[in-house]
Amino acid sequence: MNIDEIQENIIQSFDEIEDWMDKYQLLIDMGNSLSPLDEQYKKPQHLIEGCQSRVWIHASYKEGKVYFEAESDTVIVKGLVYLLLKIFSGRTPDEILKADLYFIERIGLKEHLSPTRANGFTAMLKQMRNYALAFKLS
Amino acid sequence: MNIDEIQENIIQSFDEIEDWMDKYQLLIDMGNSLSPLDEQYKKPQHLIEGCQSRVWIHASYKEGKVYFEAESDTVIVKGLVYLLLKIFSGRTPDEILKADLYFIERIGLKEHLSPTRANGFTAMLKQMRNYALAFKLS
Amino acid sequence: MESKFDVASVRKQFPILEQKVYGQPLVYLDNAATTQKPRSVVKRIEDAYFGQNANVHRAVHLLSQQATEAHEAARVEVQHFINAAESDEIIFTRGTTESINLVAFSFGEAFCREGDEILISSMEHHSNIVPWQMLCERKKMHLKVIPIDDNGCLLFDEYAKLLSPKVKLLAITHVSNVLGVENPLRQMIELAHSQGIPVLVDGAQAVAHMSVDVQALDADFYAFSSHKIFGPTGVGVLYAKRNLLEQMPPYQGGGEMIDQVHFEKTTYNKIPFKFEAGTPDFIGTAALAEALRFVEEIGLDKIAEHEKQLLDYALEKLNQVKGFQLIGKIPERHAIVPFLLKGIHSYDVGLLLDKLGIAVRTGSHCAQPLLERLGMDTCVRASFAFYNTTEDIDRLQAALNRIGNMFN
Amino acid sequence: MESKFDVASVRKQFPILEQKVYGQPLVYLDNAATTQKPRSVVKRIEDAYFGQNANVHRAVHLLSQQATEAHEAARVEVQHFINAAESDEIIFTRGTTESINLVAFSFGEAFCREGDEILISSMEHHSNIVPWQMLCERKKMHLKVIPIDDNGCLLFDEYAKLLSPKVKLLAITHVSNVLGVENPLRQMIELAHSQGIPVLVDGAQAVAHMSVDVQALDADFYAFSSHKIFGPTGVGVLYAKRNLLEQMPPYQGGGEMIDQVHFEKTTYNKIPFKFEAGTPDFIGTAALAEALRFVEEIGLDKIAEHEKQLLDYALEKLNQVKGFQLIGKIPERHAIVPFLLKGIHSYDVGLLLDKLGIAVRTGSHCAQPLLERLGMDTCVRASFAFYNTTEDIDRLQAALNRIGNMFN
Ligand SMILES: Cc1ncc(COP(=O)(O)O)c(C=O)c1O
Ligand SMILES: Cc1ncc(COP(=O)(O)O)c(C=O)c1O
Repeated sequence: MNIDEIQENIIQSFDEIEDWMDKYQLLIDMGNSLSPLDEQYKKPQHLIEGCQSRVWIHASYKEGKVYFEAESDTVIVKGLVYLLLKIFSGRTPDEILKADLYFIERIGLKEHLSPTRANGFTAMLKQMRNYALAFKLS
Repeated sequence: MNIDEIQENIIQSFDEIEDWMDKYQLLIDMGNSLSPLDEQYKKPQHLIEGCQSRVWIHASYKEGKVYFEAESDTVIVKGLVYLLLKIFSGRTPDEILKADLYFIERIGLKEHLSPTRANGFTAMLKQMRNYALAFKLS
Repeated sequence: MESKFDVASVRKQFPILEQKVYGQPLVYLDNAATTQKPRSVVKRIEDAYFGQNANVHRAVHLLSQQATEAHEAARVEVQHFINAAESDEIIFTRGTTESINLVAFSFGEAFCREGDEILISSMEHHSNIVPWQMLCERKKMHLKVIPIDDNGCLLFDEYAKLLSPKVKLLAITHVSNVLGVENPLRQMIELAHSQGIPVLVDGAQAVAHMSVDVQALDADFYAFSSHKIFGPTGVGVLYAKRNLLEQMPPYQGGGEMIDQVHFEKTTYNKIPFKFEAGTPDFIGTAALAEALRFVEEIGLDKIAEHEKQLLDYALEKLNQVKGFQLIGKIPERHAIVPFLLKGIHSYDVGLLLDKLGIAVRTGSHCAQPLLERLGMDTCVRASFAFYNTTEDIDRLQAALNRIGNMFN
Repeated sequence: MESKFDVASVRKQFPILEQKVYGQPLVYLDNAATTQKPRSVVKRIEDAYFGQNANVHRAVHLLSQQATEAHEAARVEVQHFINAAESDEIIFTRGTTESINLVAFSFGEAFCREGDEILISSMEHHSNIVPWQMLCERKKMHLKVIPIDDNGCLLFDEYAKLLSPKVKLLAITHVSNVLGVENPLRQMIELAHSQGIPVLVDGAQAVAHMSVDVQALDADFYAFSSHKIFGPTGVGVLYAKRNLLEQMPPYQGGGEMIDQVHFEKTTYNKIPFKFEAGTPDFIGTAALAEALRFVEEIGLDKIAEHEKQLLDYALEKLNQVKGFQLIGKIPERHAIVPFLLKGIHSYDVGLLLDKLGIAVRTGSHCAQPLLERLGMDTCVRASFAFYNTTEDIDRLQAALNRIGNMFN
């Protein structure tokens, strides 16, 4: 599946849910299922600090593809991270850089994209793109 | 006439006039009829500076009575000064200190008593009382 | 709960409380961040703009006179509200933060030298920390911090030990914006004064909840924000004793704060104008006066009583929530419940409460050093105003129960 | 006079203009002091207080998000209004005065040393004089003043001569608040920049009357007040180039201007937040954005054209008044007519105009050094906005004729 197909998949699974709390329940479950980041990567250099929560992110580059691992201290952000990894991890830098991430808005979570720095999610997204760019140029 | 009788006189002459502009015409005429202050008294020590106009005031004490001379650079304030002198000049310190000056409000000019410092009128009034007090204690 | 005033009819004055959030009636429990406004305050703004809007202190025309009168009447209203000795001791600022910055600069210029100390406490809001740090950096001075115990209560003995001739000012909050704890200001101020040290009180979290008397407290400076006491944003108050204000140089220059301006030498206006450079927010001050009248009409005693009952009710109910951890065991708490839900990040709690129509605040509440001291990064804070009800608490309790279940 | 926009329908948006003063319909000609507000601005305030009032940048709940979005959208609106490169270069303050004080402090701390010079002109408002005097006093620097000719026009050659490596900043008004004269900013800024000197422009009297493009001007700082451009009181704007802002230390401390606060060391947030300590007037900024939209909808070109016609009409009519003395023969005048009536004190003129329902300003207009230079203590100033009409001028003319007759 390409990035947009995965996004459509995600949108569909959220669209099936009516109640806000149930959507968040799904996100929480996704967050809980995210495999923890290796302790060695929970270092300041991998940390993206929001005002209220943190995200750690680690990227590696193998055979032309970028692999991400990440974690957050809040479960809801972990859920978002889970979705992002599903979309981005294992993609080529070009795929990542060209991707238009519309799923967040479509599933009604665009508040997480607000420029206020409550959570580190927006900064993480930017950071993932930066990694992709760096690997591409390397 | 005592102070209150003079005030009543003044109020009456303004009450007879309906139009605001005619009231001010009367005040202007009074201002123009005020005899100029002797140049020797137009010194900084006699000056009361408002934000927009100035008042000079000089007081003397003879046989238990206070005599005021005063002038302003605006004719309307001069008109007010004219009325004040009519009321206060030639009175004993006690009369001045006890007087309740209600005529200004009654003739509809209370704006001139506002604490904003547009003209020096309020400060002058205070100054006249200070003179009276000083002479009384002297 | 029986309350001495009719909360239902009071709520009618706050149209925003009828709003729905994600389909749920709004429960607004973020009052320590900012309060909602009664109709009379907003009406005052509208009436002023459409009826007497003109620059103040400057012109002889009627609109300007009316605007000036309203602005100066607001000063007198504030004076009475906190029982200041004179209205000249009331300075209008943009908020608590600016009030404190004003003092940090002007008091600093007048009274502080290299090596001097400023004393604050561990539970201060950033607005009562950073201005002093900036002063200390500029003047090579030292910031000293009164420690607190594990519950968040100030250690009085430690405070006493920190006083010395080097201390030029004590800057202390009246009520903590995270814990709701009230500091023993009378004793603290008395002790500081006995050593000739003036005291600034950050009253941001006090004025809406208890009756404040600056003369009884003998505070030298008292700062608060209009927007936290049902007034408009953009307005704040600094009360300061005349004698200090007269010795302090102005903070900002321009507009009506001058007496005479010459390029060679400028002389300043008398207080309070010396400290009010530029066009003041004269519409905002008039609306603040309206807010204070609103509060006075209800009565701060009744407000305090209602909020005390709410608080007791809240603690009882919330303690029944699985994993509920109240922060700080404090004897005198005001209108604030700070807590954690065991095992759940406070960001997640706040976010889900929002989806259930309940507005609380999560995070470090602009008091990072306090949270650090208490061993946490963030917490959840529910904070009340007089328009909150026991139903609000019930909604909060139910929501927390539901949220708890989502994480297992 | 034919105007390109329908002034009658525009006036309907300003309820205050329907007011009577001493029984006469109000003629408001004190727009340089403050402007009146259209319905949409006041409605925005009401809607915000009753619909989305919560503290900004701080909470995860919906009201707070909406308030934050409105506040940040206002920043973008201001950015576009003056064509700044980025919205981060827009800082919200309380007004022009505070904007200038912010620069005087923070720029001063970053870039000024003993012996340096600040350059201003003879026609500055006190708000663009006193902050620099205070800086100069604090840092032992010198204030230099560009002279003007007898008409009030800046002497460009003298300006050029005053530039030197000692000059750290030129602070100059865009349009004089007394004379209405516009300074040749492009040439002045180009020359200053050629010597590496940054320029602050006091735009208080410009923004409501002409379209301003800070990038085209290449201004380093540009300051203006919301209340002078049909927006609410209590809000101002400081535009500044990113590169300067990043080098300048914060002005006030507290609230959201920090990154991390520790008692030992505090780090600051990025711009613009570094310069916005404390709860901003987020309702005011949203209302300012509404005012700017109102102005943009009419169009500054149309506004300027209408005001130019008004000005020409006014000069023609007023010159027919016995004893009318226009102050300053100026080629490019904006929306301001400063004058004297021969032999009559301007206070008397202003006071009597008020009784005839006409609001003008008299006095020294917070520009004492300018009036002194022009050889007077006070003058009368009639100042226009786009809602003024030729009938307003006719009323003014008739009133001045009548007043003149009262003094003979
Ligand atoms: C040219 C100029 N600069 C500065 C100011 C000060 O503006 P504010 O009082 O809104 O801070 C004014 C207005 O009074 C002005 O006309
Ligand atoms: C205790 C305390 N001090 C200061 C402030 C700052 O107030 P403002 O942001 O209105 O300036 C607040 C509110 O945020 C507060 O709670």
